[in-house]
Amino acid sequence: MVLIDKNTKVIVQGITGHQGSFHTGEMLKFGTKVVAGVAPGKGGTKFADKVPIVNSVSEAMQYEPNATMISVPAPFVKDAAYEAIDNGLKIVYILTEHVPYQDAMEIVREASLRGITVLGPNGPGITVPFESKIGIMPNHIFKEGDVAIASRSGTLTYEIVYAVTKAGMGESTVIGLGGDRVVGLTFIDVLKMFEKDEKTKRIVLVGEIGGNNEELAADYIKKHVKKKVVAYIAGRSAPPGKRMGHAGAIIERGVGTAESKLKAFAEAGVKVADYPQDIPKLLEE
Amino acid sequence: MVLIDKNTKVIVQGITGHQGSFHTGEMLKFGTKVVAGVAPGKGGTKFADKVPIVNSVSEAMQYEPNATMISVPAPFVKDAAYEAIDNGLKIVYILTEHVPYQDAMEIVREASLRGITVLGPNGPGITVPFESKIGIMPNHIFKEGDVAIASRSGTLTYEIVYAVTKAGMGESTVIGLGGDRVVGLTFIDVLKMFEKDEKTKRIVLVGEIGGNNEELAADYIKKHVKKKVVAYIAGRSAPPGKRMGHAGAIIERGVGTAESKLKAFAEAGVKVADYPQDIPKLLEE
Amino acid sequence: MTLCNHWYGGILNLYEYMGKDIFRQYGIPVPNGYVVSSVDEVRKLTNPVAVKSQILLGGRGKAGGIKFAKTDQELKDAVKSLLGTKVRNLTVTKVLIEDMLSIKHEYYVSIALNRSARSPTLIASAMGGVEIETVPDEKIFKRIIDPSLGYSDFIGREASTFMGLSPDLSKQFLDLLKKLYNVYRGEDAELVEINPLVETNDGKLIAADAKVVIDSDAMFRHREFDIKDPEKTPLELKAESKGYAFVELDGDIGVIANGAGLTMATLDALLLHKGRPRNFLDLGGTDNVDIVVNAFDLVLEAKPKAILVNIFGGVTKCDTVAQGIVDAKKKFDIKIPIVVRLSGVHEEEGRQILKENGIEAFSEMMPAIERVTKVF
Amino acid sequence: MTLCNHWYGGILNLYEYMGKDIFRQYGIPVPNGYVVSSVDEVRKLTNPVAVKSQILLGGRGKAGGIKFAKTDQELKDAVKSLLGTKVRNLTVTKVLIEDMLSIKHEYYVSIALNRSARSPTLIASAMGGVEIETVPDEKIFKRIIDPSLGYSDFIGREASTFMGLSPDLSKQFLDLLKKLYNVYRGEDAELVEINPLVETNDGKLIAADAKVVIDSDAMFRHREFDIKDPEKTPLELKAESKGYAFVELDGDIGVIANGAGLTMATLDALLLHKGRPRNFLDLGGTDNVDIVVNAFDLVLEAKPKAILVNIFGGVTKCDTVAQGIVDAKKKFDIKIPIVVRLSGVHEEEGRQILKENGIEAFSEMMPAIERVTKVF
Repeated sequence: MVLIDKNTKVIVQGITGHQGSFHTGEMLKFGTKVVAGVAPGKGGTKFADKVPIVNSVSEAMQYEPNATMISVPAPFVKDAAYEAIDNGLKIVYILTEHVPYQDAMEIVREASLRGITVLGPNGPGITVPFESKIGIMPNHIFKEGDVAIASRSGTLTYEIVYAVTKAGMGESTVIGLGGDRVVGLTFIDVLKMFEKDEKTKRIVLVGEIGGNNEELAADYIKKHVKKKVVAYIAGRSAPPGKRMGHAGAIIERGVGTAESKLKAFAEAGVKVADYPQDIPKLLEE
Repeated sequence: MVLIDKNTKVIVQGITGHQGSFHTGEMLKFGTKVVAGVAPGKGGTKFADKVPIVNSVSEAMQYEPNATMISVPAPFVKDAAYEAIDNGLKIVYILTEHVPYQDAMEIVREASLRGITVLGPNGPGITVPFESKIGIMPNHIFKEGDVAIASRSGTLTYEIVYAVTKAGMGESTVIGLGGDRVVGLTFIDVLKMFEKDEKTKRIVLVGEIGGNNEELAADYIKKHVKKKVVAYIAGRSAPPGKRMGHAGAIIERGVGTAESKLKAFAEAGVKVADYPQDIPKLLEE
Repeated sequence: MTLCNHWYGGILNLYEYMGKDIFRQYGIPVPNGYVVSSVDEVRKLTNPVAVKSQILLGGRGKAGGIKFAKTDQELKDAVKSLLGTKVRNLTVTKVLIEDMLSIKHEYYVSIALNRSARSPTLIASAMGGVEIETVPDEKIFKRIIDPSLGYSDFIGREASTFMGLSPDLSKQFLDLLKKLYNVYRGEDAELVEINPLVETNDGKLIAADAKVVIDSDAMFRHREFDIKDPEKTPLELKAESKGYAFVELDGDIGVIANGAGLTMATLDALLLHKGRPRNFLDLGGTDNVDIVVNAFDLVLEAKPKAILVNIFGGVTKCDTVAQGIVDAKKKFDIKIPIVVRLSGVHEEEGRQILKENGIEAFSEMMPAIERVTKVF
Repeated sequence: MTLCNHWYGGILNLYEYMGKDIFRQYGIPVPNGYVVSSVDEVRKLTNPVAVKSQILLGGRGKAGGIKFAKTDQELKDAVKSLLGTKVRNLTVTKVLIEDMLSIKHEYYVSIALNRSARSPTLIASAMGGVEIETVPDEKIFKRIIDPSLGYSDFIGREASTFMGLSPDLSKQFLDLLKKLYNVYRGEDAELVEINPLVETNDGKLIAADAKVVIDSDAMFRHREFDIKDPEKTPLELKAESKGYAFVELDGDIGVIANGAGLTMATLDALLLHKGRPRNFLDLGGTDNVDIVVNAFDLVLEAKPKAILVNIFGGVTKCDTVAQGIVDAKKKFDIKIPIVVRLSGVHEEEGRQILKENGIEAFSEMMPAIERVTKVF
């Protein structure tokens, strides 16, 4: 079990929004214990006739949640995250994209000082099939198994999860770190959790160009990880200096290139797939 | 051993000041391992021909300190404390008085988030006879023994320590919390440490009027402390609403009166001495 | 009266008009108004006004310190009648003339230090305009603000839900709270309080009063205020200006000791021995002959029948104190009995100095206490 | 050239004169100066001046973008010669006219995001005025600032000791750093950089240049700037204004996918199959037919020979995308081949819609990649 299991009680901040309500429905279908929704001014009503809606996280604490999904517009994310942190929730998942990076920087720092895990901003969340899901990964792509996947991407994660599932394997935990420049978890953080997790036998890292998250992870794997690790890196063909879609994929200051990441993984004995669909093959080798 | 022992390595921020240099000398005489002094712009010189002086805490880290004594003027205390916190020192003792309470509030909060202990501001520090001393308590009043003393006062602490020593007993640890409204430790914090400490058999709390530190401690003692606890409370004769010397001794909002503290201790079975000199008698009963 | 009715030395209680100046600066809405110290400064009336004595004690309204005026003549009369008068023993030297508000509802809000939480606390209530102590607990919203996270809107939303504010008022209230927290932090306040916070008939939130109490330890980074604590005696104000922690009491034994705790313990012990202290004076943590001499100067001004000096030497060394006592005795030609107790650092040297100058010194506190209660 | 020479979409690079306006506002000393967009706005000369083209690329000096003037005629000539010219392909529309500084020494200082530390980093050097990349590592001071503690003077003292500043310069430097950190935080900057930070002959520190790069995600709490990224093509700028993450490439296959990672993976796969993508276009995490239609509009403007749509449905549902494709094909009368891959949420429904409209859809990515590389 990594971070969440079937006993994890989740609240949704922004449950009445377009995204919030859709994904709350999907989480409930997956089996996630969504114990309350927060929507200021709408307290007293219910979501889907069963999940109580309250005005604040503080009110929601009566349902003893330990995690939150934040799906509020970017300008309000810092306030919502601080509300979750101040109330002592242990997992804070931020769905929202376009959060100012300095807000993310403060949220991540304040959370880490209190032993709180931040997922995102701008990531797909976490799924432990079929214990619990916090986030927006499609329900139907999972199968229970021994492959742990950590990714900096959203849809690309689904692509790889689905490929693993269709190849007859299954997943122990899938974590989306978030696509922004500043997010709560690094590959090293999740490698530590995966290495300890009894259910996980094999690990997939889905990286991107930009930053040095992959290089640091490769170094860590060499020294500390005994389980099999394979990887995929998106953006290998990107021309230097062209930003691909979100800020996480900048090639900055000459580090963070696909070449440097491929080299680091090669040195750590981590095979890197050419296509997302090749991941299952590498896992079975 | 509580907080410090003979292996504790101490630096002094503001070692070249009047107070800093005097008390560094006294600490060295006591046997404290003072490994470096910090005085911006004076790096490269030595204190008393033996303690290296450096320009910053960061430079001082080469001597592997785990504690600091801060003796800089009040306007510079926050900066000095943040420097110590940022460098990961585990004990931050602030000698200085008249530190703005909001600075203290921030220092204490940031330290506690990082598992760092703050002593003071405006307190006499900590002494573990004859392992180590960080602070300004006079060297000659101590004797090794089994009495742990925690106090909100300065000189009154010495008075009681000396009385204990002269009565033929001795001290395991003496901690001055600090006399300001906002200080790093509460009586409950030190009671936890004293209760765990093997050397400590008996505990003295030296309180003052103002705040509810004593009341909370009494409640905690009732529930969790098995060792003998006795107390003294200064300011029992103070007319309500008259501030006695420092901000820690305000009677505010009707709580924190001597009566409420005496009542709380009585309920917890903690005997309170009429005179500081009566403490040894109560300890021996 | 406010939540915090006891603030002493080390704390600066601002006049309402000063508090409102600060509020204005931080964007908190306050009534239009101006302050005068003479009737000549009164401007022509355009709206009905409130005329408010600027004094530092609560209960001003009940004591007749607030008047109202609808004509120029009424205004001048009100200003004349208030200036120079005494409200609860304090002379009014300034009055604040403000547009009257059309009051729909009165709220209460404050941010103050919570000592045990070592954090600021937000306090708010829909029952404002009265002494907050009279409001039942279940009508008061209280919430600790984590100093590391600071104030954030979610706290204001909790308060606003508790108080039952309409969406529009809630929006104004959240904006005001953010600014009030900025005042609290930006001005190193002990307390910022608005009581009443008025909802006007046209739905605006306006700070009808302003109580701002500043931490005087933080004065080095703020403007200076010329304010005397109205609860201090002239001698206490004099001592404060010289940097001593000094409180006048009603007895006849002058007391000089070092450390607030030890000084309090000395007074406690005196009283248990039927001795009556004339004052509290803490020498503080310095080691300087002049500080001792000047302490005697202050204590003598209170005309005690004897003086007790109780020193446990640490930072303050006994020989320094002894030298100060000897110098003071000569300088002020002291005839009343001086009883001295010296213990700690350099106590032998100290007692030797005193002995050479014919002053007896004890090494223990209790015998000194006993002696001084029997010396006259 | 600066430490950060690659900043793209989502980031706003301010002109020097804008950066200096911000510096001035925060109390950071900058040279006296003003900006003109025509020679008529030039004022009478009082001091020798530098005349600086306002463009967003480095290496301006070397490229002839900075001139100097000591007389009114020289000034007018300089302004005339710079305005409207191209410096490294960028047309100069504004020039900054500034008093020349008497330079004793040039330093470097910046605060920028350190991604791996998830914190700001202070960078400083006594070797300023040159490209910071050319300064040896051991001459560069680098230090992470804990976002929870913020900037504090001890960090500045470390830098100042490292740089060997005199006590007087150090004092000015510490004051400047505090303000520079305020700019960094207060303006939601990605980077604030002063290069050179000039020590004048009379011992003053002055920011001779100003580079401020803002996080465009934080624009909602800041003033608007009208700046176009000089490295973007007209089509990329158009896409940006419509809210798409879009990059032009030099191939012939238009690409529409969802999610930055999957879109990159699609381009990577195309290239490994010898297909040449014409663009990067990420639909983002929305579920809206119009967004798909408008994406086709953009891609068609780049005149590709075929279009590949690669969707893994999650937030974005496959049937929505299918409907968008059908609508776009009709609306723009698309004749070139469209190859679609739909997988995930509502993929059956999506493929059904496409089938009904005569468009074939794959459920796997690799066959779609293979097909599109062979379709023309």
